[in-house]
Parts: sequence; C-alpha cells; structure tokens
Amino acid sequence: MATQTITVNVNGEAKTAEVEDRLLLVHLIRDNHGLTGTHIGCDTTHCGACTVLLDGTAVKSCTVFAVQANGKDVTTIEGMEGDALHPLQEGFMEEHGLQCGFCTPGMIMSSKHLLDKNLNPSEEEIRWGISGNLCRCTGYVNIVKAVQYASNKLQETSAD
Amino acid sequence: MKVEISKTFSISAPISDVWDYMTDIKSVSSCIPGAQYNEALGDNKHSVMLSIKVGPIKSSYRSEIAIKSLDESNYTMKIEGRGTDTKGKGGADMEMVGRLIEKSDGTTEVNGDSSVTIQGMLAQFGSRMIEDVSNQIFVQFTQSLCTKLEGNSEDIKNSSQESDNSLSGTAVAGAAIKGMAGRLIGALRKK
Amino acid sequence: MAQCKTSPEVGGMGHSVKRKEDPRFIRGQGNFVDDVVRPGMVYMDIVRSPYAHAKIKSINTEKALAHPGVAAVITGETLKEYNLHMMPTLMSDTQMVLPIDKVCYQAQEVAAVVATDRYSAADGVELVEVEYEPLPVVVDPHKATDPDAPIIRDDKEGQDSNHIFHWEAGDKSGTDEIFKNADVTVKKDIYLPRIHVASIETCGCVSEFDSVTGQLTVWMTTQAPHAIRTVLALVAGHVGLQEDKIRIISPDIGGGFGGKVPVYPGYVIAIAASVVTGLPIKWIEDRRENLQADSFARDYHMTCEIAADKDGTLNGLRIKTLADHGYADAAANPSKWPAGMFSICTGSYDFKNAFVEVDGVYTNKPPGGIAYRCSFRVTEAVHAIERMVDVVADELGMDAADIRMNNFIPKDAFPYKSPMGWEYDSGDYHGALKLAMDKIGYDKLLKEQAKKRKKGELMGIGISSFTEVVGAGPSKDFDILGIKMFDSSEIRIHPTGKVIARFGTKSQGQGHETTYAQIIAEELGIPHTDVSVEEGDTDTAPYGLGTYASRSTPTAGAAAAMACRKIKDKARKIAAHLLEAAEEDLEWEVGKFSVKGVPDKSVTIQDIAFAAYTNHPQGLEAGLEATHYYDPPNMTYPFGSYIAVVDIDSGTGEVKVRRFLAVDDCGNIINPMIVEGQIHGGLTQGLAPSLYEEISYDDEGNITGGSFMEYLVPTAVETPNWETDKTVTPSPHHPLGAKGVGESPTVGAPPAIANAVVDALSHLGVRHIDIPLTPEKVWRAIHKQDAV
Amino acid sequence: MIPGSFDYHAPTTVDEAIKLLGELGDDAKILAGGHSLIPMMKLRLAEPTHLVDINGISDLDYIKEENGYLCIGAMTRESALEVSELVAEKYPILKDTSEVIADPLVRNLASVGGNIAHGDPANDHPATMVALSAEVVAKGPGGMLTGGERTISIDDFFKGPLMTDLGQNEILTEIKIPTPNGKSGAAYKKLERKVGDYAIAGVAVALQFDGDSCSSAGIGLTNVGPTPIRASEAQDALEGTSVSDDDINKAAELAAAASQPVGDHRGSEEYKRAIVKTLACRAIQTAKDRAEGGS
Repeated sequence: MATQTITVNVNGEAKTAEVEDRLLLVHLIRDNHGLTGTHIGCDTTHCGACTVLLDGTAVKSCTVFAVQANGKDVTTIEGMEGDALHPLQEGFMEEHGLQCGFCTPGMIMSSKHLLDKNLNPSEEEIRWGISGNLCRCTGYVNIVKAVQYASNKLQETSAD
Repeated sequence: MKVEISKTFSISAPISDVWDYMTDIKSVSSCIPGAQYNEALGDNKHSVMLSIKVGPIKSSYRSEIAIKSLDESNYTMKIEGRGTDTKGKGGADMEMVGRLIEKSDGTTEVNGDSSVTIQGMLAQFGSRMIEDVSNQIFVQFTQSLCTKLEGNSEDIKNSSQESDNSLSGTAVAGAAIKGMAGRLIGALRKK
Repeated sequence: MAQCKTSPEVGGMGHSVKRKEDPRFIRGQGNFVDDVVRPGMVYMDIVRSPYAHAKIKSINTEKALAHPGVAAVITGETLKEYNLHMMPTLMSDTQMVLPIDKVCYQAQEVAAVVATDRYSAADGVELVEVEYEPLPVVVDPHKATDPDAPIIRDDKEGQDSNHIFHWEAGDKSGTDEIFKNADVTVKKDIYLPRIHVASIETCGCVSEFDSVTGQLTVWMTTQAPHAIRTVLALVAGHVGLQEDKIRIISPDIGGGFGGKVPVYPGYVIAIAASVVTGLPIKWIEDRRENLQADSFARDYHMTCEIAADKDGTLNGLRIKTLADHGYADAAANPSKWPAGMFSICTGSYDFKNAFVEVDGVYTNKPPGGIAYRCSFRVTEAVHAIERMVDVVADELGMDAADIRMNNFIPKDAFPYKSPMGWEYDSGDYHGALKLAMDKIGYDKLLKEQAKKRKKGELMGIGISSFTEVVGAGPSKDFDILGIKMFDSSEIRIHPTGKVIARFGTKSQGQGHETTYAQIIAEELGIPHTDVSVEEGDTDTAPYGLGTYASRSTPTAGAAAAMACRKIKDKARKIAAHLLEAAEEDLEWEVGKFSVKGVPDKSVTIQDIAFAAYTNHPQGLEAGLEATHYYDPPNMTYPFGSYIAVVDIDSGTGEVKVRRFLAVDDCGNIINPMIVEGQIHGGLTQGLAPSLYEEISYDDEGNITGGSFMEYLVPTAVETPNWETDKTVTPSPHHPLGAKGVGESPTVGAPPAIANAVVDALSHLGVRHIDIPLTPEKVWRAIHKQDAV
Repeated sequence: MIPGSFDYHAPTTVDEAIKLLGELGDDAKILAGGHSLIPMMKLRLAEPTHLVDINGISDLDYIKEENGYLCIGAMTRESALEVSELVAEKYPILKDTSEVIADPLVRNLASVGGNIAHGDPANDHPATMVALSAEVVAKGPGGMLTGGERTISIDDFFKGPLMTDLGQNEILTEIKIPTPNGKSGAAYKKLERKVGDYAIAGVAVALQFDGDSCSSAGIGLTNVGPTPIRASEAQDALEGTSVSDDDINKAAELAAAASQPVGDHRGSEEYKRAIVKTLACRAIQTAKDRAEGGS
C-alpha cells in the first residue's frame, strides 16, 4: 500500500496528511479533514455533488486523487463564507434554490466558477454552466434564479 | 446480453486437416486471442483460461469447454463453453456449431454459428463494446487459424505451441477507419 | 397574499417566509448520514451477485479475512444463527437479508465485509469468492406464469407459480354491460416502465450498539423512523433488541421520494454486524447499489379500455394490469391495498362505472414498488386515464380540452363518490383547466400548430387534468404492517413563549421546519421564528408513520393545528384567570385573547405561556403543551390541469418541451414559495420518466440503467422553465383546508408530455407511445409507423 | 466506489514519463484528465498497478498555429478549446466538439489528448480529427535520431475499441491539424440523450472548396463502429460537386452506409444509421455555410 505525505491548502489553511496513493480527493476532504459539506452522489462524474474548486477551477473531487491536489489550493463550500455570506449562498436562500440541501454545496461551487468566468451569464449560460450538477428536488428554476441573484449582487458590488 | 456471430470463411487446406485441427481444443485454443489451454478434464471437457484486455480493462475467464458432438461424416461439431470471471464479476456461456464443407478447389469452407450469453458486470458496463470486441476476437481467430492451417502440415501439428496471441487492434482496426471493415465483418447480431 | 391572517413577522399561512433549514445547508453544515462519525467506527461494504438467478455453491471468505483492515465477513449463514437471514416486507411477504443458497436478482446482497476503513472494506469485497451455478432467469412478467417458468420463490411453502396476488376493484358486470352497449370503445396497452427515485443522497446508516446497556442507536436514511423502530423490535426482539432500547435517528435526508421508506438488507446487515461485533458500523451505498438493488417504482403493464358515447361522453373504464414486483412483494403500500390506490383511475371524470384488476408476479429483479414521488400507484392510474381520454378524443376527432370539459365531475357534485368508492373531498376541475388554457394561450397554440403542420413541422399540445389522492390515511382503511396511518404533533410552549414542536413525520427537503412553524404561527400567533421544529429522532418525537405519499401536511400538519387548538383551549382558561373574565367572554385574535367589547383588556399568548408556569390558576395543570394524533376522516384530493407544448425534430425524434404550464390546486397554501418549489421539483421528476429515465433488463437479467451513465437524470439544460399558477379549493375536512402537494406534479406531468408528443404526431395516425419518449421511439413513430 | 491500490508517479517531463512507463511495464497507465480512466478504476474494470500522472508536465498545454498546423498540446483541457479565440475564429468545429463532451465540470479537467488516446469510439474528438485529417504526435524512448518522436496519421491511429497505435511506453504529446486555407468550413453534430451522455451518433465534416466546387471533404463518424469511422465514399461523393442539397443527401446516405453501429439501449442499428444520415446532412450544410462565411 503506497502512501505519500501531501499538503493541500484547503480554504486557505495548509493541511498535511499521509494518504494512500489511491485516496480520492473527496475522501481527503470529508474523512481526513472533516469537511463534510462536500458530498458524494454518483461516483461516475455525473452528479457534481462533490464539486470543489481546485486552484480556482470547479472539478468533481470524486474523480481526482488526493495526491494530485498536493501543493494546490482547494476551496470547498465551507470556504465560501467570509465576513458575510457569499452572494451565491445568499441567493440560494433568497430564491429558494435548495430543498434537501444535498446537491447545494456542489451547485454553489460550480456556480462560483461560472460567475468567476462570466459575471453576467444569460439564463441559458447558467443552465449550461450548472449542467454538470444534478438536483432532484428543485427543478432548477430557482437555482437559476439564485445564480442570477448572485450575479446581480456581484455586479452591483463591483460597480461600487 | 447475447451476442450472436455467424461467419463463413475459407481455408486453403484439406478438409481432414481442418477437421483434425478444429476438433482439437488445445490447437484451436491457440488461435483464440487471449486463450491459454490448461488441461483436459476428461469426458471431452477441457479447461481453458481466457484473458481479454481491452484498453485499460482486463478480464480473465476460467472456462470449461466441452465438445458436445462430433459428426465426422458431416464434418459438424457442437461445442459448449462456460466461463467464470476470475474476479467474481460474472460469467459467459458460449455455444458454437461449426460445419466444414469441402470445396472443389481443394479448399475448405468453415461455417460457424456461435452465440455468447453474458451475465454480470461486463454486460452492465461494457455492453456498448462487447459486440465490437467479440467481432474483433473472431476476426483475429480466423486470421490466426488460416495462417496456421495454410502453412505446411508439420506446422499445423506444432502450431498449438505457445505464441503471443493476445487481442490486438490490428485486425479490424485500420480497416474500420478507412471504411472497409464492413467487408471483413460477418453477420453480427445482438439479441 | 391578500388573505393572510397574520403579519409577515408572525408568518402564518400564506407567507413565503424564508426557510429555517437553509442557513445550515448553504454553509455545508447539514448533517447527513455519511457525515456521522462515531468513536471506533468501522465500515461495511457489500458483495453482490453478478447473476440474476443462481445457486450459491460456496462462499469462501478466507482471502478477504486475510486482507489487512478486514475485521469480519458476514454471510447468510452468520445471520441464520440469529434467525436474521430473512425479513418481512411491508406487504407481509418475505425477503432475504443475505442468501443461504440462492440469489434472485442481479446486485442482490450476498455477503458483507466489515473493515477499518472504506477502502479496505471495498478491497475485501473483491476478495470474497463466491461460486455460483446460474439458473434460468425470469425477466418478462408476461412469461412469469407460464407453466414452464422456473419458480423463483421455491423457498415459500405452497408457492407453485410466480403469481403473487390478484386484486380487483369496481363493478365488473356493470362495467362489462356498458362496454357491450357502447357507441365507441378504445383499447390500448400502456406500460409504465421501472424507474428509480435516484435521490442524490444514496441510502446508508451508522449503527451503534452498546453491549453493556443493550442500547442500539441507528442513524439512518429513513422517511419513517418510528415504523422502522417497531419493525426492528418485532423482527429482532428474539435477539434481545427491545423497542425501548432502540433509537432510530433520521438526520438530514438528501431526498427521499419514497426510496427511503423500505428497510433494505444493507441496514439490517449493518445493525446485525454492530450487535455482533460491538462496533459502530457505517454503511453507505454507492450509486450502482442504489440504482440496482433499492426499491424501484412503477413497472405496470396496463391494458386500458374506455367505452364512450359518440358525443364523447365517457361511460365505462376497464383496466387489466400485470404488476412486475421483482422477486419479493416489497411494495410500500397500506396492507389492504396490494395495488395501492390504483383504483383512483377514473380520475377527474364522471364515469358511470369502472372495473380494474391487478395481478402481481415475481420476476428475477430487485423487489420494490415504491412511489417515486407519488401516492401509492396514483401515477400509474393517472397516466392510464389521461392518455386514454386523449385516445378517445383522437378516435372521435374531438379536442382534448373539450372532451375533458364535457366529462369533468362538476364543481357542485362534491363531495363526489367515484364508481370505485373513493369520496373526493372538493374540486373545481373546469376552473383549473380554463385557467391553464387562458394562461398558456391554448387557442393561439392550436393555430400555430395548424400552420406548422402545413409546413411539415411537428408541434404538439398536451393536456393532463389529474386528480390525486393523498394524505393516507383514515385508520379504518390504511395501515403499514398493522400500524394505523395517523400522524402526530407534540407542541410545547416554553415560559418565554418560545416553542418546541416535534412530529412523527420526517422532512427530506420539503421544508417541514418552516411549514410546521408557520402552522403553529397561524394557530397561536407566535412568530414562526420562535418555533423550533424537530423530527426524526424516535427518542424524542411522538409516534408517526413518516413522510411519503404527500401525507405530512394532511396528517401531521393537521395534527399540529389540532394540538395548537388544544393549547388554545387551555390558554383560554389561563387568560380568563389573568383577565379575571369568564372564558366565554374572551375572544381570540392573532396571538392574544381579549375581553369582548374591551379590546384593551387582553393578554398575549406569550403572557399566557409565562403564566402557565408562574401563575397558573389553581386546579389547572401547570404548563402549556399538547400532543395530537391526527386520524384523518378522509384522504385529500389535490388536482390540477397541466398543458405541455413540445417541438419535435423529425430528423432525430428528439422532443423539446418548449413550454409547460402547471395549474395546481392543493387547497389552502401554507408557504407559497415552498409549494411552488415542490411543484418545480415534482414537474422535473415528471419530465424525467417521460423522456429519459428507465431501468430495463436484458434476457439474462442484466440491468441497464445501473449507474448515472445510463440512468438519465435530467440536468438544467433538459429541464424547461416551469410556469405555474394555482386555484384554491380548500379541503372541507382538513383543519386548515390544505391538501398534500409535493407529488401532484410528478403524477400530472408525464401524461401531459406524452399527450403533447402523441398530439404532434396524431395526424400521422399515431395514437400512443410508451414513456420514456426516447428519440428512437418518436423517430419510429414518425418514420416507421410501428408505434402502438 | 473505491479504486484498487496503485503506485502514483508524477514525472515533470515527457522523457521522465516515458522512462517510467518503460520501467513499470504493462501494468502502468498514463493519468491525463482521468475522466475516463478513474471511473473505470472505481468500477474496478481497470486496475492498473501504477499511474503515471502527466498533469505536472507543463509543456503539454498549448493551442498554437505553427508551420501550417494548429498544434494542440495533449494536456490542453477541453474547456480551453471552448474559450480559445483562435479556435472560435478559425476552427469552430473544435468548439462544436469540445462543447458537447460530457459536462462543463468534466471539461475543466478532461484533456484533448486523453479524449483521443483513450481510443473510445464514443469519444467526440476522434471523428472530428478524422474529418480534419489530423496527425497525432507520439513520443517514446526511440533512437538517437528521432528522439523517439513519430507522427501518426489519424487514419492509422485507432485500432479497435479502446485500442490505439500507441505503444505501451509512448505518450501522445500533440495533435496537429492542418491549417485551413482558402474557402473551407467544418462542423460537428452530435445527438445525445442528455448532457453528459455518449453520442447516439456524431458526424464531423470538413470541406475545402475551390471556387464553388468542393475540392476535398473529410467525414468522420462517432460511436457507430469499433473505432471512429471515415466515411470515404461519402467524401468522394462530395468532391467535385457544388454541395447542393442533392449532393448532401447522397453523401449523407453514403455516410450512413459506412457506419457500422450495433444496437443497444441508445438505439437500434437502423435508428443509428438514420441518425448518421440526418446529422451528416446537417453537418455538411453547416460546414458549407461556414465556408461561405456564415457561422
């Protein structure tokens, strides 16, 4: 059983762990580091519940090995709130963009990457942008609205 | 899932040579890509290990092959096989009826109808490839058989010896991409 | 909402208050089962059968046990020692927990490996060697009862075929008579395929047994924790698990939709393993296991017939159904209802007579028969009737809206007794359809369609005017394994006027913490923000049957209102004491009692609560709390009219839902935002099986659709921007006038979409296509005319 | 789902990677984007004992024009093709293709080289590369003279399902696409059941015109055979024509005839052939429109 010692910068904090080579990033985050906001829903890269930002890019952490994140930045849902809620978090709450809450962290992380690339996406761009994430409860209408809410708020902030 | 393959091909060799060769499981195994003959189990049964490597996917089937009937007067044989995945992920049953016809030019026509029934992981997750892979195995088998039988008779007798017979892409491969594979591929149906 | 009785601050009924649940979920602070960690916890993983039907010749655990980290391998033989290898199903059939000698479906549990971590457990699974001897497989339910079909349940005494039950409802001879004399009869075979709820969270549990105290605690993905506790006590009482020592905790649930109602073997194995090893054990399914082995929905093969007059008057309905139950009848139905509420199939129409029969059979597939977000088998019934009404309309050259309008049960006929014996509580079907037609511009769409048809473009408009039956249920008719289907609410008001309320239900995303708080706010005038709601812990919550079949608002919601009213009765006594007035001289307005005619002389509910603990009248018990077990007098009958507009690509057969308007009527609404969200979600789960989802099996019993690679859950791209509206027809018997709603759209959407697709192709002679309406099926209907 | 054990190697240069592959032998696999391999490993269909991760090799991620070719480094992410201005302007077929691969999250990691080197006939780039007559650059240990580098014509690259011409110790380093000149256009059309699904079928078309006449045509087909398929007769049927509606229809029929689909739950053989025809018509039309300056 091959192991390595890796250091991953998780939500701004360098965390070191000795891991098996085959450990999946999602298990490093959840089991080793106890950040259980990142979920596992499908194991085959379809549902996106495990989405995190790896060096700023949204990836499905169930399909990345922990060793591949060595020396990199990982942002999880737990890293989204600064002094205040992130506008996306606020948007999901304001627009009723969640029900059971299981897909929500992944949705928020994907949306974060989407807005980082395109601050003012159209409805269609939002729908395509979150098409790597499955939600079984909301029917997506209010998730789209939540992203639009955040987009508006972020544009207001950047205009200030 | 079930894959049925019917195929006809000719071998430039006398019918008796072809019959002798094809009814000898040990010899014929050496033509099947990935097959390794283990031992005779008596009662016309034989143990063969079949390893298939398709890209990063490797699977091995511990197989028992039984000659169910041999009718030399009509050159007809019936073979059954049952393979079990060595990792417990399923199994496959095979049934093959082969018939040889002596042609006037001294060649032998081989008619084969086989069906393979697959249960388990491979049927679940590999189904979109199984038919293509089966076909590839068959094409390679035919080529290998022809090569061995169309050599001289001494070669035939010794041909069951070890050789690299792993499944390779080359058989259908380049042909497929150049749009010619249709000509190589026999009737292939899924039930 | 104009007619709200309470202020936005109080947030009673009709206010779209923000959800109390959200702050934890948007921060990743939900507590789902896989988030539960116990000291010394080990992991369990399951060995599953690659064969659909096979004898087990041997199980060799040696290599697995030798693997580092593996602590134990549990087989059927292990469980047999405790007589736990079999378990009862909800329909009083039996089901294997782990097999002794044979497996009956692909992916069936064969053994379980317990190890120090997930990875070692998964490795152990690979190392358990099982020798099988494949047996002939029964896949097609139509062939299941053939004389030469292998008997799947040869373990059951007297079971000499694969037939499970025959059930019928309605009036056979009366219906046959109508058919004999009918102007017009139509007949169609309609199949609703096997589908899976596929909640994004799979199933799992953490089971912890304290061998000193005998206390068993199980954190479990269950929609019905109390029922689970009782069943566990009944089946495992003999090994010393008694009900007072069993605590089931259903933490946050990542979607249920009925899939988390049954008891799966994995739970039982994990519980047994924790009892045997004394270690806390975590078992979490992966998606393959979830789709391949957990309870399915639908799988009804229906032969439907309608007898009508030439003018389109619907007179008689006959449906004969073959139900594929898999290898055990593990349907989640009330005991007396082996086909659930399928007999609601006369729908929104005033049929003179009807008759249905259902035969259940065993096949080599996983057991089940759960709802997938609908009340027991209502989706099947609604699909049958709503499709068939269109078939009649096509046969007679009538408009799909006209035939509905002409046959609806009129508004003044409620309460309406259906030919099957259901008593519909209230409805206004004409109103809902009219609103839907006006809102979507039905006439304009018809014109557009006519124009497009001339150009060879394929566009369809589909209507579904469904009636649901939800809120099980009256105890005289409904039970789960003998436990009556009431539900409960226990409300306790603290001295400072803050509230803790506990319920026998369990939210899986429906927003109970918010909705129930609003009911209490409505009834007592206490701000919803002052109400904490708890569910899912059997040690603290009052007994209830859980959340499924849209029953929470009809039962537990009603229980909350009734408990509040008990509290109000007592509060009145305390208020009379505080105001030194007679009880009958007091009047209630939101949040306070005042003396009639002297509005200044009043006490708030908060004052009363404080007095209940500090200054209660002599002779009256202290405290201010109440519990109510609500046994509904009837079901509730939400309804709606949906209109779908589709465009079809004739070159590929692809269907695009261009617009979809849903008009729902669920009576009085507690939180409009939440209700609308429920409808959006339900519509998407109606779209999914209409166009995408299906689990099927090949002749050897291999599953297709066993992962999200092949089981096609729609994304935001496939899902249209749902349009919604509502009518409000209160339930006359529910204390709040409310009806269940979460499932209406899942029930109502598929026939709207199917009707739209058939409508788009009707000029080509197409009369029916089974869902899912895959590109190939639609393409064939266009180009090959070999659709049904 | 948990993958089996393996040893992880993270070389930083191509040479180092090749050396490792040579040393580790047949049980070593290259880990590129990982979005085909890792799911297979989690299903334990693939159980390599060594993974050689080439994500840390920095000089494999580029999109540039050079010596008459568009050169794409093997580790270029699919998402990079989607946003590249050069691609959007001159090679819109690559944007067509990358945009329909899996979903946006997968495309953030999935690599163009991996999509081709995996040899999966259901992947989308292979057919596009066939239509564009791309070349694949592979690097292996080789001799002194060549540095182990060879260029493989796309027609010689795919050998069967998940089988390519790459040797065990060779790495696909670059894809070279001839730069279009003059009047030309190309397009990719895919029919999928939903976002993230493999193609029921896909058709890639590249057309070169001499005036109003088609001087050369490339047509590649996705997921209708053991490898991507070049529809040669369909190409021939377009060459020398004005690509009229009749010509398009005829070529599309020949493309359908060239396909070798097997029936599965995505569709029957008959249906898939019909889809090849439909998509071929549409792809040829779009390619023609693009050549004529439309989009």
